[in-house]
Amino acid sequence: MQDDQMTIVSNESVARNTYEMVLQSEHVSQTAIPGQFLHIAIPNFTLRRPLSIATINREKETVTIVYKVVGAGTKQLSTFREGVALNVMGPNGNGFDLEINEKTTVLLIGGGVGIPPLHFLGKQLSEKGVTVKSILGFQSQEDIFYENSFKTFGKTLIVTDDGSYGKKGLVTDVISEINDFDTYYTCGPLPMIQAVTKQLAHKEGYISLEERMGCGIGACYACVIPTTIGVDYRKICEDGPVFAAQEVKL
Amino acid sequence: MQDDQMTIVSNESVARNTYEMVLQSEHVSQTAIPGQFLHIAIPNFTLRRPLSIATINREKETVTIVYKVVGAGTKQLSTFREGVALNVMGPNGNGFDLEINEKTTVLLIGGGVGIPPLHFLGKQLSEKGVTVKSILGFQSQEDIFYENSFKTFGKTLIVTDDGSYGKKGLVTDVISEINDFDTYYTCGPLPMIQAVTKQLAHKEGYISLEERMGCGIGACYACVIPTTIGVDYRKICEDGPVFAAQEVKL
Amino acid sequence: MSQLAIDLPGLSLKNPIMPASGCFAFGRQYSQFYDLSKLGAVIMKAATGEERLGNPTPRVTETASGMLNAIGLQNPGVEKIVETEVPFLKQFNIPIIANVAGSTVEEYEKVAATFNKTDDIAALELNISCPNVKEGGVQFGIDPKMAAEVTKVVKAASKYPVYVKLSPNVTNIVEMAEAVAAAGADGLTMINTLTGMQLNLTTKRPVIANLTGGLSGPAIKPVAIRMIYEVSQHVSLPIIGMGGIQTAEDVLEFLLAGASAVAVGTANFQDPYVCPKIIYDLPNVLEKYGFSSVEEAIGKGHA
Amino acid sequence: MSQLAIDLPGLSLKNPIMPASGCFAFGRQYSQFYDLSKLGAVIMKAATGEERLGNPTPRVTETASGMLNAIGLQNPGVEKIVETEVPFLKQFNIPIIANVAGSTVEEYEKVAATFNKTDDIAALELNISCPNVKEGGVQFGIDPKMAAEVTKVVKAASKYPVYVKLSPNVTNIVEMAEAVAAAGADGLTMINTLTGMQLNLTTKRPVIANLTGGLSGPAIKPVAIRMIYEVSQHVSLPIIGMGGIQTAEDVLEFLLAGASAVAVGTANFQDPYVCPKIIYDLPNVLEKYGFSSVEEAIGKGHA
Ligand SMILES: Cc1cc2nc3c(=O)[nH]c(=O)nc-3n(C[C@H](O)[C@H](O)[C@H](O)COP(=O)(O)OP(=O)(O)OC[C@H]3O[C@@H](n4cnc5c(N)ncnc54)[C@H](O)[C@@H]3O)c2cc1C
Ligand SMILES: Cc1cc2nc3c(=O)[nH]c(=O)nc-3n(C[C@H](O)[C@H](O)[C@H](O)COP(=O)(O)OP(=O)(O)OC[C@H]3O[C@@H](n4cnc5c(N)ncnc54)[C@H](O)[C@@H]3O)c2cc1C
Ligand SMILES: Cc1cc2nc3c(=O)[nH]c(=O)nc-3n(C[C@H](O)[C@H](O)[C@H](O)COP(=O)(O)O)c2cc1C
Ligand SMILES: Cc1cc2nc3c(=O)[nH]c(=O)nc-3n(C[C@H](O)[C@H](O)[C@H](O)COP(=O)(O)O)c2cc1C
Ligand code: FES
Ligand code: FES
Repeated sequence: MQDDQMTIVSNESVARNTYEMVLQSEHVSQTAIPGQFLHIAIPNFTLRRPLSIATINREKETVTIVYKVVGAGTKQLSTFREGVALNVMGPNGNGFDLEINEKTTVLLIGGGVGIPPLHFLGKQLSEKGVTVKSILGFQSQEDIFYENSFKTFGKTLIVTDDGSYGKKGLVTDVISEINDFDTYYTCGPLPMIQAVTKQLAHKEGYISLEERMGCGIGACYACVIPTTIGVDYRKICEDGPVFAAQEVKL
Repeated sequence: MQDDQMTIVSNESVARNTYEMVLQSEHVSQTAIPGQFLHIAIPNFTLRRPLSIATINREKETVTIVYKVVGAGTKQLSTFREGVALNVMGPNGNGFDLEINEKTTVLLIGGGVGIPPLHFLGKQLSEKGVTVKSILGFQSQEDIFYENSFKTFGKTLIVTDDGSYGKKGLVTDVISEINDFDTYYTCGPLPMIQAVTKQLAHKEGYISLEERMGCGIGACYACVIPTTIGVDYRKICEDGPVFAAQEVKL
Repeated sequence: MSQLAIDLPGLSLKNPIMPASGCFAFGRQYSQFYDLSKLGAVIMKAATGEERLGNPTPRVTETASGMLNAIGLQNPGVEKIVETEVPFLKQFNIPIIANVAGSTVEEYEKVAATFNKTDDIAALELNISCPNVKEGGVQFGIDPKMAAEVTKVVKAASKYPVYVKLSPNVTNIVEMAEAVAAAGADGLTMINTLTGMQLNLTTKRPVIANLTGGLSGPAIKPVAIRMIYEVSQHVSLPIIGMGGIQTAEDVLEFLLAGASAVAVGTANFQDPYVCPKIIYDLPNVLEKYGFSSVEEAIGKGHA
Repeated sequence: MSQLAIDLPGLSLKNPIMPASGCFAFGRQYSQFYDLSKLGAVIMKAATGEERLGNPTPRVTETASGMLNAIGLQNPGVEKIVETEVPFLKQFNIPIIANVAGSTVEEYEKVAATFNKTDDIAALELNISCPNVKEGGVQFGIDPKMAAEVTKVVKAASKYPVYVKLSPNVTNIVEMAEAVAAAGADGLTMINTLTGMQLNLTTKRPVIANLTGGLSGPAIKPVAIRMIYEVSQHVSLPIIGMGGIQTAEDVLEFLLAGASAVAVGTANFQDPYVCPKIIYDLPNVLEKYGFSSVEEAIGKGHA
């Protein structure tokens, strides 16, 4: 983890209110693992914004994030053009465990802007030879991004809330269509993660969580979540954002 | 007076830490008189910055200011490039009385960034046929701006604090070199204005003052100055910034 | 009742937006920018018994997301305000609220009584919280007994409903609110400024000539929201909220916290059109967050 | 003495910069970014008698030039801090200040006494001002009698100098300072956070699960400067100042106001290197404004 000035290589809309930003960073591009996030300082905002790493390019030394404009900070972020330098900390957090046997089949279940970390994961796992299947949920057709990229990893089902593309419904409605997988990884809105972990309680699974953050490195105790066993807690920024599905109380 | 979005036409360094900014404004370019100022909103700063009008161009519909970087606001202003739109109120304040007989000789006495309003005044008076002489004081050679422009109005003496250009000394040291004038106009640091009005107590004169401002239009009572006669006050933003030399207590 | 309208003691507001006292003088300057009849109401600059020239300058300075001011209640005196300012504002046909200040209970009483001479105002805002005058003023705002005393006297002297303006510079804002409520206040306005200071590194002295000044602007909004939330849970008086409002979203936050209307101060200096802009935006913001009227949103943020 | 050094009760500081309590945990995370031995000192996260898990989340939110937090004193308990955190920090060879919290006088006493077990800390910071815990905590910070009482007990229980951390949420900060000074405090730290609230327009509930939170950051700097200025005129105890510090210029403003050293909180979240950067810049800033040392600047802003 370092804190550096990173120059924006590109910052473009990839879906409704959703942007893909590519940043120059030797350090992050060489060291990041899927599930880790960047902690981005935006001028004139007190707190940094945590955004998951969507992919890295070791040769070009870049790191990519995909973010949705939901408030003033992400709105400001969307206005920055190529060449602007931002203060960015990263890679933060633990990331997914990549010690996976290549004979394994994994299922990625992502919703909305929970999809970027799964994209990075899917890319690395499929490069390793792991069989990757994906279920991606969006509100509507206009919100879809990275569909083709996920398809290169393996079978990919898309669902939309309004049925404007793929099946109409929730990601949990189509899990049954993919019955042969060993491990699942999920990230997205909390109700989705709750539903997924409940439905797949018998499976080995990993979740990636969000919480409002202060420091982003474990020093302020802003982002804690209680553990399921014992009277204990985890810090999402430092011990997470990735947890085993049954490790923390959702 | 209006409050408008004005687009920056140019913003360039004209002397050490000193910038000339040209803004597009139909309204100000058609209505402003010398001595009036713009009240400029700078994003992320609570208060607007008052800056004197240094000249207008009726044909091109532009207004020009010259400002020195002295703090965070003017520093931020200096970073804006051509095409950026700023929220600008103007023209504010009363301005100089221009009902001057063209047989009059006027002396302009300016110090540092007190010079811009006198530049606008000198230009209009000389265009009217009034004889304009000027004394301009700067810290050092590197700080000098608008010398040539003032020379087109008439005789111009330059003094510098360190003697690096023109005479070494204060504007008051060279007033005696210009003995034939009817009225003087002065703007600059308060100690300079105090010294000038004291030395020229027997002459008709006008001063332009600065004070920290809130509203800039007379509504908040931030920028008052007591009058010399009676228990009364003037608002610099609304009743000024131009006053007769003996009208207010300096 | 229309979507934006709200009725408070003495104040029939067509919308809940009014400029805050001291940030709008008596309206003349802002009337160059827009028709003041668009406003829900207007709160005039503080009135004292006699003309006051206020504090020495500098009187204002900028801070992070805020500003400090120490104007010192400069005003032409209550008589002149009644004679020349109220008639000017009357033409806009909106409720006029007179901000009443003083150094002694007697002065407050006199100012309140003098406003009885006109029938053209709608309510008094009792300013017991101005931190920027040496004598009196602030004392009334931090001691519940004195606050109650001056409220009682002004209520007795005035024919108008009295809104008491609370100072945030207290340990227990609920106690203050309860004291003035018990003394007969018809409503509350809150918050006035937080006392602050800035030092000039070059002169090595406080920037504000008065040494301290009142902090206003978005910096204090969380304190305002907290105090309004707390007070509205304990006191049933209507509250006119203020402190850092810049947008219609901010207005809704104040309504949810428990305010029935709001005043906009510092933001006028940044954007002279801020009040009409907020009034224009408010219907959309209410709708976006699921409210059919201002009335419906009041106090809805209580957990 | 060197330009930046300053001696305070129990604290021999090579420079006046230290991270503020609760914004730096026990240093481990920031030690990934720089060598903590650069710091003047370090103030640890609050310690309570037993482990505390703190408040529900969300615990933080952003405000204009500031943030709200309601962590709720989460910490592993004083025993564990003495056993595992103090030894970690010891390696950096800088004075360690232990922040002492509790719900009852007895708990404060126990925590203070437990810190006697180690010889590796330099002073206690008595946190009587945490606004984010339901029982106790804040009461001690707003009532001068209770503040004096807990100060006396902790002084008696501890072998270390005691700095009392004052809450700004009071009507009369000087009275609080005088009360703890009379009770034997060796120094003051100020200010803790201002109590504030933010409402979420979508959920129509306070953003912070605890409802209210403590406001920190540049937004509160004018309040901090004012209070330090006032207190330093009435109480001769040394003051460690805090509240919105981001730059070496801010540090000088606190010194001029009357602080002898400063703590940096929220700014660490924006820039993990902020403390070493300030330490690096401070000599130039002192020189620029005509001071040959930190010592020389203290209290020089008094008119
Ligand atoms: C580990 C992690 C990874 C994330 N990855 C992504 C991603 O890849 N793409 C993406 O679009 N979003 C992601 N988010 C959510 C993203 O951080 C928020 O959408 C963003 O901070 C909102 O900022 P804002 O100023 O636009 O919104 P505002 O609502 O104005 O923000 C106000 C404050 O709340 C915080 N906040 C608001 N929403 C969230 C949230 N969901 N989680 C955490 N803090 C929040 C902000 O950081 C800020 O401090 C991630 C969050 C976490 C914790
Ligand atoms: C009527 C008028 C006309 C002016 N014309 C010019 C001009 O043509 N060129 C020029 O360079 N400067 C001019 N000034 C001064 C200019 O307004 C300040 O230099 C500028 O506001 C400083 O802003 P800052 O953020 O860089 O400084 P900071 O010191 O960071 O500003 C902090 C606050 O103090 C105020 N302030 C600081 N210095 C002054 C000052 N001298 N006068 C008024 N407010 C001040 C700022 O507006 C701001 O609110 C004029 C001032 C007035 C009142
Ligand atoms: C320059 C200025 C002058 C003020 N004068 C008064 C006043 O005369 N009477 C009063 O009750 N409040 C006065 N106030 C306080 C405001 O009415 C308001 O309570 C406060 O500024 C918070 O609102 P804001 O953040 O929107 O400015 C003044 C505020 C400012 C900034
Ligand atoms: C996230 C957070 C946690 C804090 N925890 C504590 C604490 O445990 N004990 C304490 O005395 N102060 C605590 N504080 C207050 C700070 O130490 C400091 O007094 C305050 O934040 C003002 O300084 P700042 O504006 O530089 O942050 C905390 C502040 C923040 C922002
Ligand atoms: S954000 Fe500070 S501990 Fe996680
Ligand atoms: S700046 Fe408001 S009256 Fe002059």
